[in-house]
Amino acid sequence: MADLSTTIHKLELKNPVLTASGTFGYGLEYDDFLDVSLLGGIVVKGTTIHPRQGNAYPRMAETASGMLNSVGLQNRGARYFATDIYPKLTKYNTNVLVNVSGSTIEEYIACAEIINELDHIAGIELNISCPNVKEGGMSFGTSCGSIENVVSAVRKVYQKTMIVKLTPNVTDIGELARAAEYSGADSLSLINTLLGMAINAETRKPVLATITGGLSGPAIKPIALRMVWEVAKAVNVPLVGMGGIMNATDAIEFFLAGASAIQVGTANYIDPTITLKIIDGIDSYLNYHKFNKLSDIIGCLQL
Amino acid sequence: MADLSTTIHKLELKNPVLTASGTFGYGLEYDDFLDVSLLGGIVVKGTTIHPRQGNAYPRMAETASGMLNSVGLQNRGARYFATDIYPKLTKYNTNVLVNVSGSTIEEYIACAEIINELDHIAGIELNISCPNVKEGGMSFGTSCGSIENVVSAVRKVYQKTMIVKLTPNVTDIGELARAAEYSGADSLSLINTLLGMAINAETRKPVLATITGGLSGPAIKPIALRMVWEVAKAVNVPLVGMGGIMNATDAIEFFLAGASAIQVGTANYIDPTITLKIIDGIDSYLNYHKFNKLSDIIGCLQL
Amino acid sequence: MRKTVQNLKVIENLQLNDDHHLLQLEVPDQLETIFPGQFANLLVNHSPGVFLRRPFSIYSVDYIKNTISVFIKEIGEGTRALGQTPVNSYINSMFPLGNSFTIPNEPEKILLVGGGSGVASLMNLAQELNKNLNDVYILIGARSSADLVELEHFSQYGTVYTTTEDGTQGEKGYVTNHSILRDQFGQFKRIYSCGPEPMMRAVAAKAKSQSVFCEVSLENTMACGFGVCLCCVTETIEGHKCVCTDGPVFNINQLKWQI
Amino acid sequence: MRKTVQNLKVIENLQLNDDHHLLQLEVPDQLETIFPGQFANLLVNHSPGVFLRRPFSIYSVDYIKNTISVFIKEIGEGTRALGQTPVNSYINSMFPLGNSFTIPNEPEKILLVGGGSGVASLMNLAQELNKNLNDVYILIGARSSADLVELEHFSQYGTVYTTTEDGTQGEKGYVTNHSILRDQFGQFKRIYSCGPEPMMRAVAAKAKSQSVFCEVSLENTMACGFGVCLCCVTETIEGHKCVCTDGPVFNINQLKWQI
Ligand SMILES: Cc1cc2nc3c(=O)[nH]c(=O)nc-3n(C[C@H](O)[C@H](O)[C@H](O)COP(=O)(O)OP(=O)(O)OC[C@H]3O[C@@H](n4cnc5c(N)ncnc54)[C@H](O)[C@@H]3O)c2cc1C
Ligand SMILES: Cc1cc2nc3c(=O)[nH]c(=O)nc-3n(C[C@H](O)[C@H](O)[C@H](O)COP(=O)(O)OP(=O)(O)OC[C@H]3O[C@@H](n4cnc5c(N)ncnc54)[C@H](O)[C@@H]3O)c2cc1C
Ligand SMILES: Cc1cc2nc3c(=O)[nH]c(=O)nc-3n(C[C@H](O)[C@H](O)[C@H](O)COP(=O)(O)O)c2cc1C
Ligand SMILES: Cc1cc2nc3c(=O)[nH]c(=O)nc-3n(C[C@H](O)[C@H](O)[C@H](O)COP(=O)(O)O)c2cc1C
Ligand code: FES
Ligand code: FES
Repeated sequence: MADLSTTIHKLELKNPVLTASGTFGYGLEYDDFLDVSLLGGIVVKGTTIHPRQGNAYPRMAETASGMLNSVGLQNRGARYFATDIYPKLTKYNTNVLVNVSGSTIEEYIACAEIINELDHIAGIELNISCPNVKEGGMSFGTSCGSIENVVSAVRKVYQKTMIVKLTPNVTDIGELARAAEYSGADSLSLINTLLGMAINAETRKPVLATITGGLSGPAIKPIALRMVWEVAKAVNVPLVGMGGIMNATDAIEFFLAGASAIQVGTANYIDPTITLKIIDGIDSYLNYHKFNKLSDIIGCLQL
Repeated sequence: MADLSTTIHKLELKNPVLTASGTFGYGLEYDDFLDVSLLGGIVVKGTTIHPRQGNAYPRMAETASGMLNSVGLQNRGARYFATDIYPKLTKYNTNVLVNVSGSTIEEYIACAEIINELDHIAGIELNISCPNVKEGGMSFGTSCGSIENVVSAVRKVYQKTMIVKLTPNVTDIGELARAAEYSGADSLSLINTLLGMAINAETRKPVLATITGGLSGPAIKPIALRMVWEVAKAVNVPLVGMGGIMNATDAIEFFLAGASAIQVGTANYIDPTITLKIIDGIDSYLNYHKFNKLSDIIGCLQL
Repeated sequence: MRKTVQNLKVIENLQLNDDHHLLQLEVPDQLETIFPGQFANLLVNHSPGVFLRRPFSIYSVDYIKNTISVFIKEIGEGTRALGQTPVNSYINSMFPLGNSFTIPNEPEKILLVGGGSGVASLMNLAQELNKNLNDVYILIGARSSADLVELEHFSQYGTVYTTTEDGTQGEKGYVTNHSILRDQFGQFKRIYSCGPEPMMRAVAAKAKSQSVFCEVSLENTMACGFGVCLCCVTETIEGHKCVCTDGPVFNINQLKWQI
Repeated sequence: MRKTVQNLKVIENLQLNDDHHLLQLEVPDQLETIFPGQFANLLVNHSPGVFLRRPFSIYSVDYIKNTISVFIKEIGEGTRALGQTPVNSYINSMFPLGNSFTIPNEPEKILLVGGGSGVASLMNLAQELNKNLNDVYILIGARSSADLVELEHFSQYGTVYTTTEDGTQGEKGYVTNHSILRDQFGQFKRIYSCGPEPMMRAVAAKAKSQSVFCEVSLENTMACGFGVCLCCVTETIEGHKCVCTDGPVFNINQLKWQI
């Protein structure tokens, strides 16, 4: 058994496998399938200060090796989370992080303040990259100025680990990563979904009610890997890589590109126990290649 | 038989199916497989003023529903093209376009000037979106200013149809499309490949000699469709859509999103006769849905 | 029973007609109660065009043989691949998922209305209702007589009526025009329906107008099937609800259908 | 013959050992001459992880039965799927592709050196050389005796020597250490080689040092197989050349190998 532990700023993870926001509910939905406490951590569903109904149905389109979604941050709001959901999560013996979103900087702040009060929440992932909401979301993540505004504002009210989640829908992700680091991010996670679209040729209508949606799954892995590698060169904070990870080999590729931990997203839908298989597979890889610890391969792509 | 004809500026195409640069050689390589003259047109390999050896091997990585390439515009130069290749292409009874690239604006101009002399070449596709060259290429296509410089400079020396090919590796493709239109593009084609990366976990090395490469194939279709739709809203010039088109249904989706013609790229590798099947399939679709002509569905996505 | 993911062995694959298959799947673990209306989410192997699982109602359960059956209508790459799974190979299955139809406490006179592959979720229901001594009537519509499959099976549990669009069997026309809905509707205490949405809406409108209890089973597109992706929502009087966990069965009074 | 894309029927699938298969494929159109060294690019169905075609040398040609054979070593998803193609199903094949080995005008004493799946491109060559009355010697290396397949077939066309890394058959060690390369190398007028690149480089170095004519068959990764993607290039004295059209066979003097 290799040493799989890793760190994201002050967070100690027993292993580098987290779950991606929006793909793992609150963990509870997986209790039938696996022991959530075995994971390095979970990032719960995107949370906003006010309850949100999300977008109209249909919200999903299958694509080649991937899927589009346009859920639009449906959630019952930070207060409901704190009173009704959070108490159920304290049973988990692992890091629980909350993905925080908002339409205005004030909303981000208000949401982060509520989460800041919850002892058992190890950190937040600041979602400035949701492509499925009309206001805020991704628009905060596509320019250095707006990144600086929202990240530094939340930094003031949130003391624990703050990961900033970047959008891939940009010309130069390295530059935006530097803006987030400079504004106080303890870590960066990437990538959120790529803006895409599906059309039903028979009905001649968009498949999604919102016309466009976010692309996830193995289709985007090459883009995600490239961006992790670019951002790793641009910043010094630890990175959490994701985008199309389906198995341990995919995860290893992200570590080599420079990620200190990874998140598994869409793959959870297809195999709800995939995270445990990935943890095992990473261990096998390290043993087979005679590495004692995960940190031996982080960022160790041989050029 | 429905009327499949379409126009791109002054170009009359008998059908909307073109082949994407870099995936159809000079057409000649396909003579064994199909009658190239049956196509709406072909766009030949990326051509530069000086011969280029391209990048080192390996130049290809297979990915989920796609592939990465880092060919890097290997070609024997515009003069060799004009003297040795061009004469063989005059046999084709269809539109032959040349994909023009360069490291500096002067190189673009010099290359376009040579092509401008070739009677049987119907137009050029200005490639400001190649992700696989160190200088020029995509860097011309990621800011409005540089697009304006290169497009307006080539416009001055090139009289026939000039299509400008956009890169998807940008934050706001609509804005860049407007810059190209404003600078004199007769048409826009999109998308070129998405910048991606592949890693071999066993060797812990990048798969490509250049580390990163361009992603093509069905994996990128949702992104391509979204961009065609966005650009269709932003400009008035006709669009040539591409990205992951594998069959007639995919092509129809691009027409609905707003493309007046489409290009087939990577699919040609898997089935060299695919373009003819796509032409037939478009005809069947129009007949089945009782449209008399292709133009009835261009941009007719029902919202 | 709690949700599981297991490899189930195909022990029978009955081709019912051109494009309908009935697969009997052997469950390695001891089955616990599966309720009528619940579904399974099946993994499709060897299909390059299929990325996500595909949901199918649990058509019937055999607790003695420890099997579940699914009824598959081939409409695309995924259903085609699953429908053609050879006997003795395995299908990775996530089940049981979703809620279930409400079974009355006392025997009642009940009408089931199904169309297309929607009939699949009614078989297990018919069986259960019959076991509880309800007086069950089953109305099934199809394009043509060739598409009316499993009628014998249904008739073990109730009285079967049919319609076909081409008139090749039963009454001619849509299921929603069947005379039983016109003439005898008032006699039914409950209506359960599953099939194309326009059909269910028509049935629901009828039920609502006569204040008859009515449950419908929805088939929204799903990514996960167990309540985490929030892609499968339907509008209810309490806001968006997931068809995969709050449904697939909804009382029509919960839905925001304009009927 | 000119390049074609056809569905070829698998009329025989011979499992040679754990992971090697020999597929005989029936060609509907009349075969014209296929030269030794040419290859086919095969489409893989039903494999979600495989997007592009997979190239395989044409192992042998039967102009009477109008078949070609391919020898498949399973190393990944594509080769596994192809190796397990059932008899009577079809494989969409693009062929013949690439150039070919140079056949001497007069009979000569010739050595073929193959390793791994590289032996596949040597069978058709051995047969052709034998037909032209050359004096053919075939040296084949493998990990272990179980991996040495088709030796009987080869021995119809020449004298076969073997090496295994574990010493279970022939001389122990790498093929490049075989005594024939040490003791009798000077006797050969030509060397043809196909196999792992380090092996071919060692053979090429030996040939170069003694100025013996030597051709090698390369296996670069390919996207198209017919000269349009420019992904498969190798460095030659005339710059980048495509392995799929200018090769797969190269005279070692053309290559920029540091040997
Ligand atoms: C809870 C539930 C229970 C179901 N039970 C059964 C069952 O018992 N038997 C059965 O045969 N089918 C059932 N279905 C439908 C079945 O899941 C779909 O037919 C299947 O997912 C289609 O997969 P495919 O790959 O063959 O088609 P695809 O290639 O994915 O789709 C083919 C075409 O059908 C359309 N389509 C796909 N799924 C749906 C859908 N759910 N509703 C409307 N249009 C759709 C697509 O838009 C496309 O145009 C059920 C669905 C749900 C949600
Ligand atoms: C001209 C030519 C002729 C060939 N002839 C034969 C033949 O007759 N018989 C035969 O069995 N094979 C032959 N090959 C090799 C064969 O094409 C590959 O084994 C096959 O493409 C692998 O596909 P896969 O999906 O099984 O493996 P993948 O899953 O694609 O790859 C598995 C692993 O093998 C590596 N790999 C894949 N292809 C190659 C390669 N060409 N060289 C080195 N490493 C590679 C990959 O990087 C990966 O690590 C030939 C290749 C070429 C180019
Ligand atoms: C249905 C769905 C919902 C998602 N919701 C969120 C969300 O609320 N917040 C967020 O930051 N990312 C969200 N994501 C993005 C994922 O967390 C992840 O960044 C993305 O899916 C890429 O990873 P993957 O390819 O492994 O799925 C969502 C993704 C999906 C598919
Ligand atoms: C191997 C390869 C080489 C390419 N070379 C060029 C090129 O020279 N010029 C260019 O504009 N685009 C080039 N492209 C991009 C294609 O023309 C096309 O924009 C892209 O592949 C997306 O379409 P597809 O998904 O249908 O392949 C190349 C693509 C591939 C795969
Ligand atoms: S399908 Fe994912 S929540 Fe219902
Ligand atoms: S494989 Fe495409 S040029 Fe050789």
